[in-house]
Amino acid sequence: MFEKVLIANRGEIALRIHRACKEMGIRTVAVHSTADADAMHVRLADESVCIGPPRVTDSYLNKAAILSAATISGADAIHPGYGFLAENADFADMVEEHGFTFIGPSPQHLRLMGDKIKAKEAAAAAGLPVVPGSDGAVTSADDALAIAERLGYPVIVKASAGGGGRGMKLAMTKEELPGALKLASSEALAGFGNGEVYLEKYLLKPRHIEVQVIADSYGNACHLGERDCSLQRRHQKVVEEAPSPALNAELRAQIGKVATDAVKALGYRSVGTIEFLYEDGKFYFMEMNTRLQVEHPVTEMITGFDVVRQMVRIAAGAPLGYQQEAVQFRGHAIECRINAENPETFTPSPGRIGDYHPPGGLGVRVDSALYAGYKIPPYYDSMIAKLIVHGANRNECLMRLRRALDEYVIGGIETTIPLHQRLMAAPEFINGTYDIHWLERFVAKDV
Amino acid sequence: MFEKVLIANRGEIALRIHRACKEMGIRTVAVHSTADADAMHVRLADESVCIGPPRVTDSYLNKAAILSAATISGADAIHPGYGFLAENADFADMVEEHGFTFIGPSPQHLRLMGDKIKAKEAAAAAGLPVVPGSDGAVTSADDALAIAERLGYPVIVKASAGGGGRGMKLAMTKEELPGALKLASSEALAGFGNGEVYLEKYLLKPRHIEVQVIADSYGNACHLGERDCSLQRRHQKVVEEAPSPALNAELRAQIGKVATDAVKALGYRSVGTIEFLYEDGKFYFMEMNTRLQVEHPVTEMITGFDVVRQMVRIAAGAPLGYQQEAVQFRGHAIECRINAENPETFTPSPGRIGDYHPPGGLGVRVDSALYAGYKIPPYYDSMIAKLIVHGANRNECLMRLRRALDEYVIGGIETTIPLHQRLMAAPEFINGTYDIHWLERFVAKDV
Amino acid sequence: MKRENPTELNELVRTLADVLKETGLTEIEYGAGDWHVRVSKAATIAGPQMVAPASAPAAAAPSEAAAGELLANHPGVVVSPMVGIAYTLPEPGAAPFVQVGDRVASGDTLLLIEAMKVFNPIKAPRAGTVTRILATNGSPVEFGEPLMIIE
Amino acid sequence: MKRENPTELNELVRTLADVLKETGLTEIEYGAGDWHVRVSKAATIAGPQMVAPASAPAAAAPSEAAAGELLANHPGVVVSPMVGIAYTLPEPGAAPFVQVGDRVASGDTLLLIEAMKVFNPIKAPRAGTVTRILATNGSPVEFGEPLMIIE
Repeated sequence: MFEKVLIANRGEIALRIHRACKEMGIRTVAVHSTADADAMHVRLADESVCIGPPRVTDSYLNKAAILSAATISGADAIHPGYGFLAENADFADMVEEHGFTFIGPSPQHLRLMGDKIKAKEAAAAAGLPVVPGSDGAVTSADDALAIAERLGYPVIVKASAGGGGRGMKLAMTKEELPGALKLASSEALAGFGNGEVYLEKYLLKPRHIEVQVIADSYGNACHLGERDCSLQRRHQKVVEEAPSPALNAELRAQIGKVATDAVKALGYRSVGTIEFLYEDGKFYFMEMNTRLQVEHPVTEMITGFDVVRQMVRIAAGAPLGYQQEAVQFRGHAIECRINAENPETFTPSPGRIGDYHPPGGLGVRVDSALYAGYKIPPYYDSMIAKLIVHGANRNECLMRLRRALDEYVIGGIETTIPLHQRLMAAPEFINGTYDIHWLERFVAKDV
Repeated sequence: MFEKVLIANRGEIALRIHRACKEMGIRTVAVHSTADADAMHVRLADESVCIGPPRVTDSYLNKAAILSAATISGADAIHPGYGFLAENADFADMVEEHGFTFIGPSPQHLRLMGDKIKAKEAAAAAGLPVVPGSDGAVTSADDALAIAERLGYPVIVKASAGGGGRGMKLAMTKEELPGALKLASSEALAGFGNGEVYLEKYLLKPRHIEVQVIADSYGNACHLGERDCSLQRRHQKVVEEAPSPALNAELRAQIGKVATDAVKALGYRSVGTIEFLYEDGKFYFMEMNTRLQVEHPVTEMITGFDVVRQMVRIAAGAPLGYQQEAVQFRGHAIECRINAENPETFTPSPGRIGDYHPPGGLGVRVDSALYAGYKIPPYYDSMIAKLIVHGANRNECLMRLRRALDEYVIGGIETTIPLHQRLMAAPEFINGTYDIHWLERFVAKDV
Repeated sequence: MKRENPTELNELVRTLADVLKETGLTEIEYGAGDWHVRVSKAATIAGPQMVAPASAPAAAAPSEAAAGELLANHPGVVVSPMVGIAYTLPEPGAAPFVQVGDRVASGDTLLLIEAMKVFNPIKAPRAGTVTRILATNGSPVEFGEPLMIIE
Repeated sequence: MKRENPTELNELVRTLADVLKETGLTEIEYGAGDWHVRVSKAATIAGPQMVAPASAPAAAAPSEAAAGELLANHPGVVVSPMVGIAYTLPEPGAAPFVQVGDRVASGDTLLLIEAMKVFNPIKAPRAGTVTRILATNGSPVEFGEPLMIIE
């Protein structure tokens, strides 16, 4: 096992990884920008290294600085968390070249799944059901129109190098397609330095359902069930739950097996998430996230598995040591992502935390790097806390979540707690009948 | 189900009950002394009633004030928590007479188990193994010597009306017995107004193992496994864990069945705890606690059952609705009771909380009514928080507990967190080889 | 400064307020150990503020509580010695025990509080004039709740 | 300052208020141990803020950090532009690049920082006299860590 792990991230996920390491008897090294000198992960880590100024390109994305920090601190391995360099294959290569272990998948898998077109081909080859679309990049409007005719409208134009909703344009009719193509391509060029785009059939009322997979270096793989992440705003997940209210046991076992078989076929190592759109009983592969997810705690709550611990074990060369039958699901879990934002306008609200009092008691988990008096820097992501609640069933979980939201005090700034309180009272959420478009309408007060 | 429950308690347990009620859609009424006007349970409750001055006899033990509070607030039921009036049969009678539901066992069972001699007789009749001892009260030194000869030394003299270690005296030899008898009897008379004492065989290195039972009004009963509460100081539990490191699956199932059968034979209703001494593979009934226990969360963590919710359901007349097979144990849980005391001298340390930051993350639960700026009144129990940690196995649980203790910040006062940190590093605790005397020696630095 | 000493606190707040005025500041916060004082002067909210230290995990009703505390500290206040229902009339339709402006002698019954089906007479602790009746006939009262002011 | 001394407090607040005015700050918070003072002035958000971290969930090393900050704020400080290993000698056994008391010209190499197996020369940003060398040969340095003071 590793002696010392460098955590190349910040905020709640740096703290999450720190906790897993401490619980495995591993020493931790925090790296941080000058803006994060007072951050919780820095305060709690065994050692810390300042790696640069607030700008992420000069600090959390600064590969050389992070590797130098690993060298001077004598770390064995680097955990990239999520975001930043987590899915950067070049970084993973460099980490290995410098003699450290990258706690994650192989650089080849990062590279493969980072290319949306190749990823889709690989997924299809590995037996995953995919959304019907163009076979590769679309270069002309004529090609696009022909392909769209075959798929049926609406269709969506996506950037090959894209992610997080950027470089995506919808065409409801053939009249809209040429414009959407052009706009998506130029956005992609500006945003990712690569204007390549492709076409996909657009599902009207799909859910976002993803399967958590885990595989070791010896070909053993399991799935840890699915998460329903359909509650999104601007392609950012807001609430996640497991199990999905839309699946029954049969569908769950079926998609779980399909995902696990694909992971084995791909020769994938580490934890990962296969994201699907789900509509009318059918799954369509969207992408594979080759990293720890923000929403991994809901899976932990219903399986009892410590996903981060498993990830570290696998990176250290340990075999899974269990089979699919060992994974048992118990109860229901929901995660609310709490952002430092106005709950109606979503304007960011950085600043100093006044009172801070997280909820406690049975079935309540808070993953947050906040503390009273902490000053949220304005440079980074606005997600400041995750409230994860477990209950014996979905209704108990919902009731517990409501009381936990009512107990949560984050003073001094605006947060999205009131949005979550409204959400937990919305009939569509209570009934579990939402799709990926519902939240946008809800925040726009259309529902 | 009840519409409104009055919580006749304070501190963390009042908050625990409030949370269970809110999660069941039940409105809550907090009662409080003038010293607790700012307490968390008062702040969070739907309604609150001040019932008296700080002295517990005038407030939390003031039956008339609590019943008046229930009347003026229009509550349906009263949850007594633990301590205070929880095992007071007269109070339970009054509650029912005034038309409220007492959330607990019947007054008859409270009365039976409140009398240590009758309780032991009833337990033996219900099939529970008991510590060999005198058949009832011992009145003369000659009787005592004869009985002790039969039991074998050491023997212990206990007050019939006693509890919490008061009125208990050990006699290692026959020379010590007459003095112990006299002392115990006069202490009992002074402390409980009843000088009656009895004799029991004294076990040299027993563990305290208790079985959580649950029964409805229709004769259905289950056990929720055992808790090992051997870590005690001055007969007060300090750390509890489940399952016990001393039992194997066979012993667990055996004592669980014995306890469940006894509960059925007694016609008991509500949750309860049957406490045993355990030595050399044998159990000896000590007493039955006819209430919610402080340490119920460790059972909740390994079974997934919400014990307080079950207790409320049963009081409202609901049947259990499940059988023993539905109770499945998962992983390991440990609870640390954190007191506002100097961790070496155990001098109470009331005062105002400065910084307050409870630990978070996977498997960590905090049950506490503390908050930053809260002033701990000097009138009540020094237990201010319970840290409960769950892990996939005992080792993972221990590692997690260590990191959680390291994260816990309670400023402004002294707490026993450092004692728990020392405990978690002690080989006897790590190996699980402790008995009920070990902690006394540990705090005296003899081990 | 002892935090329990209101005279010194008063002085401190006044001093800080003067400083605030002279310097044109909008806020001064000062704390030591388990207490602190913050004075602030905003465009709308004028005057010094004395703030109790300051963490509130739940939404309380501070203004209401503050009003209650003011009355509770009134030198002539009579507070409820028990939880129960207050009755200002001896029986329905009868004249009230006392009315605002009445002079009462020590020991005169001011009102009844029903607790556990027993009507407990609440007597005047001293002679004086009833200047305010806070209890309403038939309303619940808590322990320590101000019932009446006799000056 | 003794926290109980109102005269000193008065002075402190006035001093901070002057500082606030002169520097154009909007807020100064000042604390030590279990007390703190904050003065603020509502205006547009301008200027840097000096803030004492109020709440510390973990044991940090505030005094060390404070000392580092003092050096970091020294007008003549040269800080590390990267994470790496500092070398004050061009090669083992050689004479150091600079010594205390040396006069340096702008652009003179002060030391090397090895990062990613590359030795990066750190050059004097201005002419002056080396008054203090904080980096130790062969020791790791963080981003922003004070290396040397040139006055």
